[in-house]
Amino acid sequence: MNSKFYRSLYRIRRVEEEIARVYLIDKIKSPVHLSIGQEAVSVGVCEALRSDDIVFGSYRSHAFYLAKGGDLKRMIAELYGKITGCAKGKGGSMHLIDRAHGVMGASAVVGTTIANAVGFAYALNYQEKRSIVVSFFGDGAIDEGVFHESLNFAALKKLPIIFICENNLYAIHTHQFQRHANPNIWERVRSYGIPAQRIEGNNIFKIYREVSKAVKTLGTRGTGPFFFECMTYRWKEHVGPGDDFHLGYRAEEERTPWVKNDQVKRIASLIDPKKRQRIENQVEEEIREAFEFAEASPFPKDFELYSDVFKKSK
Amino acid sequence: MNSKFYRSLYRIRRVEEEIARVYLIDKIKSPVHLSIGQEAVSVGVCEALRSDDIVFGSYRSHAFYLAKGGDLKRMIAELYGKITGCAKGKGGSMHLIDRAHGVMGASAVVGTTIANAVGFAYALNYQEKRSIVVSFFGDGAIDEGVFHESLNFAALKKLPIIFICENNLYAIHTHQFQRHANPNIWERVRSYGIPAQRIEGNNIFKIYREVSKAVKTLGTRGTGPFFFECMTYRWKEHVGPGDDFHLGYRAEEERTPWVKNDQVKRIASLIDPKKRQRIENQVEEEIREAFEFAEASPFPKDFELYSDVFKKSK
Amino acid sequence: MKRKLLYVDAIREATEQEMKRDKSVIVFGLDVDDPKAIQGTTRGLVEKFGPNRVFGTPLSEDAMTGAAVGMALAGLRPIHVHIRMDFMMLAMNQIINVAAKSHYMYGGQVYLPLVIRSMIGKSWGQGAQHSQGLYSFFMHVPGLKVVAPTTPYDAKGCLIEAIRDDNPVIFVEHRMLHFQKGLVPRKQYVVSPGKARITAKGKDVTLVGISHMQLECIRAKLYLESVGISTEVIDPIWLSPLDIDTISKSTAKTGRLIVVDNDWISCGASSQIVADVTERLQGKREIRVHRMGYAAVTCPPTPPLEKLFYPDGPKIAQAAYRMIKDQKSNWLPRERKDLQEIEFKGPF
Amino acid sequence: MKRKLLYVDAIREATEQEMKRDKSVIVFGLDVDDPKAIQGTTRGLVEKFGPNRVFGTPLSEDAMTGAAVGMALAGLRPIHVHIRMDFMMLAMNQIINVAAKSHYMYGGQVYLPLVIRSMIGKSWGQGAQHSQGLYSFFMHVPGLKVVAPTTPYDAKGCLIEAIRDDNPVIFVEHRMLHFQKGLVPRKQYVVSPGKARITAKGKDVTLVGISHMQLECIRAKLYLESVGISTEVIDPIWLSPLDIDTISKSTAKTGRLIVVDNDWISCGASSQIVADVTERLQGKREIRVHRMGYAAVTCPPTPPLEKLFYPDGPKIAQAAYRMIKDQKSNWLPRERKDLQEIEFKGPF
Ligand SMILES: Cc1ncc(C[n+]2csc(CCOP(=O)(O)OP(=O)(O)O)c2C)c(N)n1
Ligand SMILES: Cc1ncc(C[n+]2csc(CCOP(=O)(O)OP(=O)(O)O)c2C)c(N)n1
Ligand SMILES: [Mg+2]
Ligand SMILES: [Mg+2]
Repeated sequence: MNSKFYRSLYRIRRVEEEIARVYLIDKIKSPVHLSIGQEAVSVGVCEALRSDDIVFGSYRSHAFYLAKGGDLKRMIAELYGKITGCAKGKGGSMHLIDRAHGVMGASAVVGTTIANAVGFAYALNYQEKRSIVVSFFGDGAIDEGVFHESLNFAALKKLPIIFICENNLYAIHTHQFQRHANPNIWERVRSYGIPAQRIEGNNIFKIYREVSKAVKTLGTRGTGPFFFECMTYRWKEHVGPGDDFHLGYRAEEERTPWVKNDQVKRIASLIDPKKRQRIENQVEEEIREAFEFAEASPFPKDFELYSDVFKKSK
Repeated sequence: MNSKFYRSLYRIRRVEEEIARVYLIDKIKSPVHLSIGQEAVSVGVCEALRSDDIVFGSYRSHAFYLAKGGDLKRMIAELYGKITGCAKGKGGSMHLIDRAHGVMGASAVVGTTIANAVGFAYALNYQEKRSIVVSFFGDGAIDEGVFHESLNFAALKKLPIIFICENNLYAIHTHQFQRHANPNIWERVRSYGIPAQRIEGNNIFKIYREVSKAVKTLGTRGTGPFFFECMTYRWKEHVGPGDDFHLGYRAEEERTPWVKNDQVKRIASLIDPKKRQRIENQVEEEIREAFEFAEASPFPKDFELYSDVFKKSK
Repeated sequence: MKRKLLYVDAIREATEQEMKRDKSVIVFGLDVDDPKAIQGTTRGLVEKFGPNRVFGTPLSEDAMTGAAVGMALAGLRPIHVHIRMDFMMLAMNQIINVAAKSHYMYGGQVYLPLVIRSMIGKSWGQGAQHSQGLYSFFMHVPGLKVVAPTTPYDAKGCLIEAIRDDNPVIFVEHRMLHFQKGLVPRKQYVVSPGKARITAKGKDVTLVGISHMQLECIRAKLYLESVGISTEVIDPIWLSPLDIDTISKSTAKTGRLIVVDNDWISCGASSQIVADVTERLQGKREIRVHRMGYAAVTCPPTPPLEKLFYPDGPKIAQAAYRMIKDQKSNWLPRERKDLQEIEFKGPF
Repeated sequence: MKRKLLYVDAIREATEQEMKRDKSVIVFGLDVDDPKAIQGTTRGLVEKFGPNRVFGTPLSEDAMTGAAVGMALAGLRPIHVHIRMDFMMLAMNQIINVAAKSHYMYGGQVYLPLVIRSMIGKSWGQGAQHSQGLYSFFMHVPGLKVVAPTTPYDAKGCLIEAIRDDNPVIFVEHRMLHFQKGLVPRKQYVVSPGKARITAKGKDVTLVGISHMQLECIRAKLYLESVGISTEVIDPIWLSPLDIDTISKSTAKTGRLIVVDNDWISCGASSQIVADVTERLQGKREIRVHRMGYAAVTCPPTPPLEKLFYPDGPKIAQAAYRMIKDQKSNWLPRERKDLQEIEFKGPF
C-alpha cells in the first residue's frame, strides 16, 4: 500500500516539478495549474477506486489524471500541443482526458463537470454497471449554483457518486472567508441529506480510508452520494510555475505547516529506502521518456483544424 | 390590525375571484397565476413592512402586489393589456410593478428576482437608506442554483433582506418530494448562517409576528438576512382560473384542511360584522371601478411598440 | 400513408418508437412525467418505459443540462426537454461551453448523442420571457446541430434523426405548430440535415420561412397568388447544418430572396442566410434580398402590439410585392378567414 | 494631449474618474480587488474608494449579474466584471431575460444603468473555453448596448459613455489589446454610439475590423499597400447600436466590403453587417462582400492549429487581393516583423 501511494505521490510531484522547470523555456504554451502540495487528495481518493471507476475534474487536472492512471506520455504531449497528446493537442492542459483509465475530462469553467459527473452516475445506475463516479472540484466551485443543483439531484436519485472538494482555501487569490459567511462546506452538503465530512490535514491515509468506506457502501446501489471536504494547500501560484507570496494575498508562513506535513516526504519515510530508490528511478525514467516523447512528437497537421467538429453517425 | 388584515386579505381574494370570473370571456388574454388560498403569506409579510420597503416576486404576483399596496386599477388594466396598465400593457400579468409602493417587479423565469432583490438590498445598505427588501418566491425556486448563490452572497454581506419562500408543496404539478430528497428548506438555508424557520399552517398572525421581529432587527444594519418558509396551499390550478383535481396529481382531500383553515374566513370571524360589511362594500366598489377602468381604457397605440427599448440618458 | 397526426403526437410517436428500438434513449426534464405531459408529447411514456427512463426533474436547468451531457458521455442518448427556449438561457454554459465543444476539445474521443427539445411560445400574453427564438445562438457556435421542423411529418423524422445523431442537437418546436395536423407515416423514418424542403414552387420570389414563419410564408404565397405573383417557399428544416444550396439555387432562379425568421433579425438566422446567399451569388446573378423577423423590441403581451411584433402572411406578402413591383406600394392584403387554419399536406 | 497610456490604464483611469464624479458608480466582480486587479484595470480602486464600492465576489456569475441588475434598479451604476466572455454563459438568463427586457417590460418605469465588462482571451493555450467572442448574442437581443473598443483612447471614452448610459452596456475587451499603448487625454470625454471610426482612408476596398481584428486589418492594409491596393479601414467601436451608415458609405465608395470579426461567422456580427449593407446598397451600387472570422471549429490551443483558427493580417490581405484582382490568386504576404507591434496613433 505504502509503496503504491508513494509511487503515485512521487510521480505527480516530480511530473509537475518537471513541468515547472520546462515551462521557462516556453515549450509548453498553455496555462498550467499545478497541484504541488495537494497530491495527497488525488492519490488518497484514486487508490480507493477501481480502474473502471470514473473521475471528472477541473483545470487543475494533472494530479487526478495521473492518480487515476492517466497516460503520462500523452499528458505531456498534450501540454506540448502535439498530435500524440491525449486530446491531439486540441484540449491543452485544462482538458486532460484518458477514457481507458476512467478520466472523463476536465473543464476550464469552474463547476461544470460536477453536473456532468452526476449525469454519468445516473447513467451507470441505469445501465446497471458496478462502477462509480468521483467528482473533483475546488472550494471555489461551492459558490456556483450548479454545485447545489447537482447535489440536490444526486441526493434525490441516490446516485453512486463521491464528491471531493479539494479545499485549498483559495479561489485564485480570494480566501474562502471572503466568499462564505460560514466556511462550513460539509455542513451545507449535509442539509441535502448527503453524508458529508471534512478531512483535515491533507492526510492521505485518512482520505484513503474514508473514501474506501464510501466506495464499499456504494457497492450496494441506492446508498449514495457521499461528500468529502479535503483540506489541503496549494504551494505554487494559482496558474504558472512559480511561487506567489510576493503578491501579498497570503503569507509564506501559511504554507509552512503544510510543507512540514508534506505527504510525499511522509510516505517516503515509511518505506524501505532501497524500494524507494527503485520507485524513484522508475518514475524518473518514465518522466524522462514522457518529455522526450512529447518533444519528438509532431504537431497536428493543418487538416486537423477541421476534424472532430461533429462525429459522423454510423 | 384585524381589520387591516381583513381588508387586504378580502381584497386579494375577491380581486382574484373576479379575474377568474372575467377570464372566461377572454378579456384577459394573458396567463394568470392565482394565489387564492395563499393570501395570508403576502398579507402577513407586507403588513409588517413600511411603504418604502421593497418587494420582488414571481409571476404569481397578484397577492404580494396588492398586499404591498400596488394600484388595483393599473393592475387590472395591465391584465387587460391597456395603456393605463402598470406596465402600459407591455408587462402582462407576470410582470406587475408599482414603484411608488415599493413593488419592484416580478419575473416569469423562476428564481430570477431573488438575485435582483439581493442586489437591491446591497444598494440600500450602500446608500444608507433605512428600507429593507423582501424577496418572495415559491418552493420551486429552491431548486435553482441562483437561490443558493444569492443566499451565500446575502449572508456574506449581511444584507437587509428577508427571503420568503411560499411553499405550496408544488412546482406546477410536481410535489416537493419529487424534487428534494430532504424537504427541509429552512435547514438548507441555516447552513449559510442565516436564521431560518418554517411557519406552518398558513397562519397570518404567526407570519406577521415573526416577520415583524425580523424587520425590527434589520433596523440595525448588518443583522440580515432572514428567511421564512411559509407553508401554504394553492387552491386553484397552477395557471388559469379553474380547479385541477381532475388531473390526478393531487387529491381534493389534500386541500380540505387548508380550506377549513381559510385565513380570510378566520379573520372575518374576528371582526365586528358591521365593520366587516363596510370593508367588503368598499372593496367591492373598488374592484368594480378597477374593472370598469380597465374596460374603458384604450389599448396602447402602435408607436408604443418601439418606445421604451432604451432609456435616453440625459 | 393516409394517417394524420398532430405535431405533438408525431413527437410522441417518434420518441416512443426510438425508445423501443434503443434502450439507451431516455427522456427527462421539468414536467415530462406530469399530467400535461409537455402538451402531450411525452404522454404515456413513463407508463411504458418506467420512471428510470422517463422522469421529471427539479427546477435546475443548468445542472440538468450538465447531467444530460454526463449521461451522453456514458453512452446514453438523453432527450432533455425545456418548455421554453427562454429557460435555456440558464443552461447556456453547459450547451455552449461543454456540449458544443467536448467532441473537438477531447480530440474526438468522446461524443454526445444528446437531444435538447425546446419550445417557442407565442400569443396569449407570453410576453417578454416566454416568446423568444434565440436559436441563432446555437447556430453561431460550432459543434451543435439545430433543427426547427414545422410539420408533423418533419417533427417525427427530424426527432428520430436527432436521436440517432451522435452529436448534440437543439430541437426547436413552436407552440403554435404543436396542434397542426398532417400526414405522418407509421413506420420510422428520418429527415436528415442537408436538404431544405421546397414547400411551394414558384418563379418570382423565394420566401424562406423558419419554424412557425413557414406557415406565414405559405399564407403569404396565397395572398400573392391573388395578385399574380408566383412564390417559391422553402422550409430549411435543419438550421445547422443549413442547406444553403437549395436556397441559393432558388434565389438564382427567382432573383429575389426574403427570409422570414421567428426571431430577431440582428445576428439572427435571417442575417446568416442573406449574407451566405449574397456571397454565393455575387458576380453571378443580381438579386434582391430582404430580412424579416421580430420587431427589434422586447415582445409585448398586449394583443395590438403583439400583432405588430410578428411578421405575418399579409406583411410578408407586402414585402414581396414591394420588392417585385414597387418599393413604395401600400398594398397590404386583408387577412383572409379561410387562411387561418392551414393544414400541412404531404407526404413530401 | 501627448500622454500615452496602456489600454488597461485607460480603463482604470476612466473608472476612477467616473467614481470620483458619481458616488453611485461601483465596481465588483470576481477578483477585481485581488493583487492582479484584472490586468491592472482595477488597480488601486479599493484603496481609494473602499471595499463597499469595490469588491470581489464569490464565484456566482448568475446571482452576481442578477445582483448588478438589482443595484441598478436601486439607482446605483454598477460595473460588473467578468474575466472571460465565456463565463458570461452562466449569466445569460439575467442578461437576456432580465437586464435587456426590464425597461421595456415595465413600460419604461425602471431603467438599468449597468456596465458588464468582459474579456476575450487569445493564445497561450486559452483553448475551447477561454477564447470566445460571443458578443453577437448581445447584439441579437433588443435592449442591450454592446461596445468593443480597440484603442486606449476609445477604451476610456467608451467606458465613460457606458457608465453614463442609462441602459445595460456589454463592454467587450480583448486581452491582446490590453497592453496596447496609445494617446489618451487626461480629462474625461465620451466616445458615443452612432459613429464608427475610419481608421485609414482608402479607395479600393473597405475593411471592417472588430475588436482585436481591427489591429489585423491595419496590418492587412500595410501589406496591401505594398501591392498598390488602397484600403479603407473602419472600426465600428459600438456594435449595438451600430453605425451602419459609415460602413455603407465607405462600401458604396470602394465597392468592396470585407468584415473581419473576432468571433465565428455564422449568425455573427460579420453576417449582420454584410446583410445590412447589402440590403442598403442593392439596386444602388453593385458591391462585393466577404466575411471573415474564427474558423468554424472550437478554438484549439496547440499553436499551429490556433494560427489557422484566427484571421490575421496576411490572410485578410489575401482575401482583399483576391476580391480585387483574382479570386484564384495564391498571393499571401510573408509576415513582417516590423508589423508585429502596432501602436495606436491618435488622437482621433
Ligand atoms: C465559472 C468560472 N468563473 C471564473 C473562473 C475564473 N477562475 C479560474 S480558476 C478560479 C478559482 C477556482 O478556485 P477553486 O475552485 O478553489 O479551485 P483551485 O484553483 O483552488 O484548485 C477562478 C475564479 C472560471 N474559470 N470559471
Ligand atoms: C427557470 C424556469 N424553469 C421553468 C419554468 C416553468 N415553470 C413555471 S412556474 C413553475 C413552477 C414554480 O413553482 P414554485 O416556485 O413552487 O411556484 P408556485 O407556482 O408554486 O407559486 C415552473 C417549473 C420557469 N418559469 N422558469
Ligand atoms: Mg481553491
Ligand atoms: Mg410552489
